[in-house]
Amino acid sequence: MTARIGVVTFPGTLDDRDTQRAVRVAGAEAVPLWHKDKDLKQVDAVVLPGGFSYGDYLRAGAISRFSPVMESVIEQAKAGMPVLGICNGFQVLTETHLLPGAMLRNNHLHFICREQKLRVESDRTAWTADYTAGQEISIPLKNIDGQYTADERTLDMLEAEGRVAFRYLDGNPNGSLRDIAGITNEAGNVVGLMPHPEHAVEPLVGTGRTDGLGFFTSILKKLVTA
Amino acid sequence: MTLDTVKHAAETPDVKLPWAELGLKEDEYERVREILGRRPTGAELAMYSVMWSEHCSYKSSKVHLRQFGEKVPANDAMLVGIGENAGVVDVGQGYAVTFKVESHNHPSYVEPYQGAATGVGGIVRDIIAMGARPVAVVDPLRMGDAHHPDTKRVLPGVVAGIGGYGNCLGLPNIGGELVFDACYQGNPLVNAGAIGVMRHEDIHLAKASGPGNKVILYGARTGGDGIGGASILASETFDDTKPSKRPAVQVGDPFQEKLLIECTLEAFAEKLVVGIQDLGAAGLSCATSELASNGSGGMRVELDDVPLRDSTLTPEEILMSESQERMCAVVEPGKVGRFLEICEKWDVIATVVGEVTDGDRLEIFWHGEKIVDVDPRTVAHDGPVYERPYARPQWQDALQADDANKLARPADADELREQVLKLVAAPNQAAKSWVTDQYDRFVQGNTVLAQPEDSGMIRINEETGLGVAIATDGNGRYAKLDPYKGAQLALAESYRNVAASGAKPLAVSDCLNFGSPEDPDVMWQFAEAVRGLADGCLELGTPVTGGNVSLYNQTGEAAIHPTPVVAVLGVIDDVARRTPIAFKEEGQLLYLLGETREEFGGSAWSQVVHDHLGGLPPEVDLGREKLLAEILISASRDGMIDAAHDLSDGGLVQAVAESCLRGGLGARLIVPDGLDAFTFLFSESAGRAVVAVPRSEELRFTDMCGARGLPVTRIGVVDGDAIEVQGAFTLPLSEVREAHEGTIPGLFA
Amino acid sequence: MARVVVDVMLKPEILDPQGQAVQRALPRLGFQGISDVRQGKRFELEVDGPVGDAVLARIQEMAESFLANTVIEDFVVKVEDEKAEGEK
Amino acid sequence: MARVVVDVMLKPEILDPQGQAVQRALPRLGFQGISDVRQGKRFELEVDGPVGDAVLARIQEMAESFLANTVIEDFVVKVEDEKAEGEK
Ligand SMILES: Nc1ncnc2c1ncn2[C@@H]1O[C@H](COP(=O)(O)OP(=O)(O)O)[C@@H](O)[C@H]1O
Ligand SMILES: [Mg+2]
Repeated sequence: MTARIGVVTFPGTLDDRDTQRAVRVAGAEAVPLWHKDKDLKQVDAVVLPGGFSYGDYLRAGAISRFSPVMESVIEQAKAGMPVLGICNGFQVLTETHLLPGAMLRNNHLHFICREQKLRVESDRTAWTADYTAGQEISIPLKNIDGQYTADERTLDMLEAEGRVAFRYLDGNPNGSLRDIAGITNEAGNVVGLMPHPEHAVEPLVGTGRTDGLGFFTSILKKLVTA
Repeated sequence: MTLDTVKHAAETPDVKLPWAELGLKEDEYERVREILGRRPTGAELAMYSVMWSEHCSYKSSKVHLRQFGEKVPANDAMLVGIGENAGVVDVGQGYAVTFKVESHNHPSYVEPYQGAATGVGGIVRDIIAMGARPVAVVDPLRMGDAHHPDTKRVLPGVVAGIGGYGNCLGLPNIGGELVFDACYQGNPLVNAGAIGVMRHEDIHLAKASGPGNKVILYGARTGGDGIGGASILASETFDDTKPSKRPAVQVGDPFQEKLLIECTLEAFAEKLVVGIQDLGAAGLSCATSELASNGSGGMRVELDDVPLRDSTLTPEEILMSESQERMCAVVEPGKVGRFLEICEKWDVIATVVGEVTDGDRLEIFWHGEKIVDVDPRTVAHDGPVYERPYARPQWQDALQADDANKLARPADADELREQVLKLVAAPNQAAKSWVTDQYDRFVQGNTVLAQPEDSGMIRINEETGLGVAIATDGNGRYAKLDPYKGAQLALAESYRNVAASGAKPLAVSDCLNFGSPEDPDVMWQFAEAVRGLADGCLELGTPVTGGNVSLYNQTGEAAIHPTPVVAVLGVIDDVARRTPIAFKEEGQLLYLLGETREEFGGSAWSQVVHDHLGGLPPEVDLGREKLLAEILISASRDGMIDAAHDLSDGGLVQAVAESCLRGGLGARLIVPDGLDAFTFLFSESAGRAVVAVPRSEELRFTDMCGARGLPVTRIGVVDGDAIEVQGAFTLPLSEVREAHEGTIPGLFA
Repeated sequence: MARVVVDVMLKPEILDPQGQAVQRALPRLGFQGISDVRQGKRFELEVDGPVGDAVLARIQEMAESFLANTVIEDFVVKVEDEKAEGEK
Repeated sequence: MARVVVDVMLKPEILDPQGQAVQRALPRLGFQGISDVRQGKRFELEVDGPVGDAVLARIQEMAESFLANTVIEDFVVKVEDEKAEGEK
């Protein structure tokens, strides 16, 4: 038996096919989900992939958040289903308030695409169990609205509860507060991050590293052994 | 205001039309009257004037471009050649690839962000129109002086626009160029290329056949974009009171285009489309007349059914509007329902605006009246053809006589070292990552190589590893010294880049950027460049599959350097054997392939150190290029080399510096017998590459080169953290990096 | 037909990278004496029919839940006085 | 200290993809009766000292040459009446 992992496509989603590939490379079954469809097709987990849903025209993630599929995702996420938001997906998760904080334009105001070193701060989430806390990984980063912000109280709470899941290393690429690259909810089932693990699962393409594969093997193991 | 119907036009032969304001010459207007046997209606005049413009009709360049069709090399890869939206080549395993380069020069000067953005949008629609999924873009750019204040306005805007549009579309940017030269100051060149992939059976063409089939316009609503000319027509002749406030600049909507891609591909997959055309220059005028003239019958269009963004548009304006993100499909009546359903699924507005008829006329109606009744071929294909006069410029001899080989060379090793640093830090040779880091190169998850590699490479089949590579090049300085050779050097460099990364060069697309064709000097440059490129393609066996011409790139009397930008597409059977440029293993041996001569005409060294342009460009030996490519590909196939980098502007030292920085390792170089250090480092002789060979492969590799007759010289070893030229100087890599990587951010960040 | 304007600005305590970039550029362009710049968004909504209290309340709600992200942004809703326009 | 606001909007004849995206989303979110949405930028400038005609002229110039791209955008400069604020 393998796990069924849903990958949502909004209009303007770009990394849905890559994310499906990453899910397959890890050995799970990728199930395409459509934004207009409330039906989650009985998947065991959902990934909200990167891209520019609705062109990011109002604010990144602001319009997609109201889609029918998100109604179900929000409901299921609250009930404990693992959800991973990558880049635009992370932005959608903050817009829905499944994760706290918000994303601002990068402090240098440019789109930035580069290989980015991160420290995995938490291995207690559904998506990071295959890493060890403190492990350094390197995966692509590519966005223009990637500056994570939240008020001090929220930041302190995230730190105190061990919910900062990833931190930028070797230089903060966009001004994110406390070098935060990704966070998790309290239960550890909902995780969002700006960099792109799905672009780092095969040695031949992208940066040539496979440091991102752990996200997908983590969830697969969790679901299969559950 | 009376509607200028066909009937009205026939009854009022003496009405004066603003043909001159619309850019037609008197004889061209007479020709229109002759074709129609009456005066044209305003709408007809609008159509003829845009379709017979230089941009759409190629009236100055056509007589020369014919050579690309005449000098076609025997190459069975070509599936669709010149004349369609983009050429298509067979890359094996049932896959076909389409690619093309286009210019958006002038709009990008006026409004850098939107001009460049809509340039990307336009070229991508050409690719979709062939039936392909776009998989990558490239952006060859030429800017004015790097230190000029206006360059600070134009370049950042252009880069943000290309990134803003391409990133949002989800197309990895895998290559391009950035060259600065004062000659481009008022005329920056923003060329954009795109590649698409499809199965052979999915190739689509721009033709409307099958009477009764429906013509569907889909995508963005039509607004008043880019119709300056038509507004004149509307206001001066037909309605003086109307304000002609029409935007000269188009704003792109990449999100809309992304939806357009997805819904078009879905319609293709369900085999719903008989013919398809994108709407670019000349908008509906172009789409309807081209679709109709390439098909079997005629076409009838109801202009009232075109969804508008601005309800005050006149029919002339609707026909000429260049609103972005629109496509036109021909669909059998029984499949229209499904086609519209797919558009709705993607929230794309789609409207049946006409149908294919069994006649041979293109008839367009407005408020029930016929306002266009033409033979579509006369609009789309029978435009004027000019034999513009051309002659070798009087200054050409003096320019060539001003020999760069006689320029003062570095007096000692210290000066040599200094000039090396100066060269790698010069804006044209400096690292371009400040630009390329603003482009997504990872999206779609198939990028094997991207900047700063020799070519961009994309995997197209995950199972077999089949991939394609693309490189674009064009050295305007060489072309200025000798446009025939300059064009061939552009071709050779692009070809060499593709081969250096391990792919087999297959076909060519080009974007020919020149000054005014009305200047015989420029026309000569153009004629020479086309002849050079056509001859070169014939010899290399790589056909020209399509391209674009951009003329009038000049301010007053001053034309840009002739700038033929050549894109070469290659195929690689398994991307696992691609050859990167990075020197990554200490102890690997460095070999120089090809011959080094004293060739400094048009070189980067002559520009950077002496601000000089004169003499002759490097010699071209396409036979040698072919051999070099074969060796590079064999070496990649048999695992004999771990890195390869082609030599071009800046010469050997530039290439070695780039490979060292990319891999994070230094190199110890020995000046070969018979060469002085200066020539060794800076000469720009063509047909060369540097490779890194694992020690275990040394014999096998040199034997292969020897057996095939390619000169091969051992020049050093990968080692340490400095670039050391024995007996001359040592440059710590950190110093090279600072010089090379600091320049562009220093100027533009 | 009436026009309602919704102005959305980052909250004062949130760093505004765009406004800062503008402010930093001003002295270079020769503009002195501007001590702070904030950049926000302006939405112009064309409303069918009259803008009564109920309509305004709806727009307020729309601004709160959609046009602004109240985690980081404040907003102001105004019915535009058509005559006050046109300074430019 | 005074506040000057510069509103920058795309010219009416220019396509506004952002405004369109918002408008198209509204019915899905249950908001009816909005026939058009345009999205632009709002700059709030804090000016040191009083805003006399000379200062306003400078800001006008700044808006024209820098804050707005007059090829595609129009702008309006307003001195803000502090008291009219604070509806929210
Ligand atoms: N420099 C060139 N070299 C080869 N083919 C060219 C060149 N310029 C134009 N063409 C070809 O002429 C045809 C018409 O070009 P164009 O009108 O630019 O096409 P489109 O409108 O689809 O962009 C195309 O097939 C194009 O590839
Ligand atoms: Mg076309």
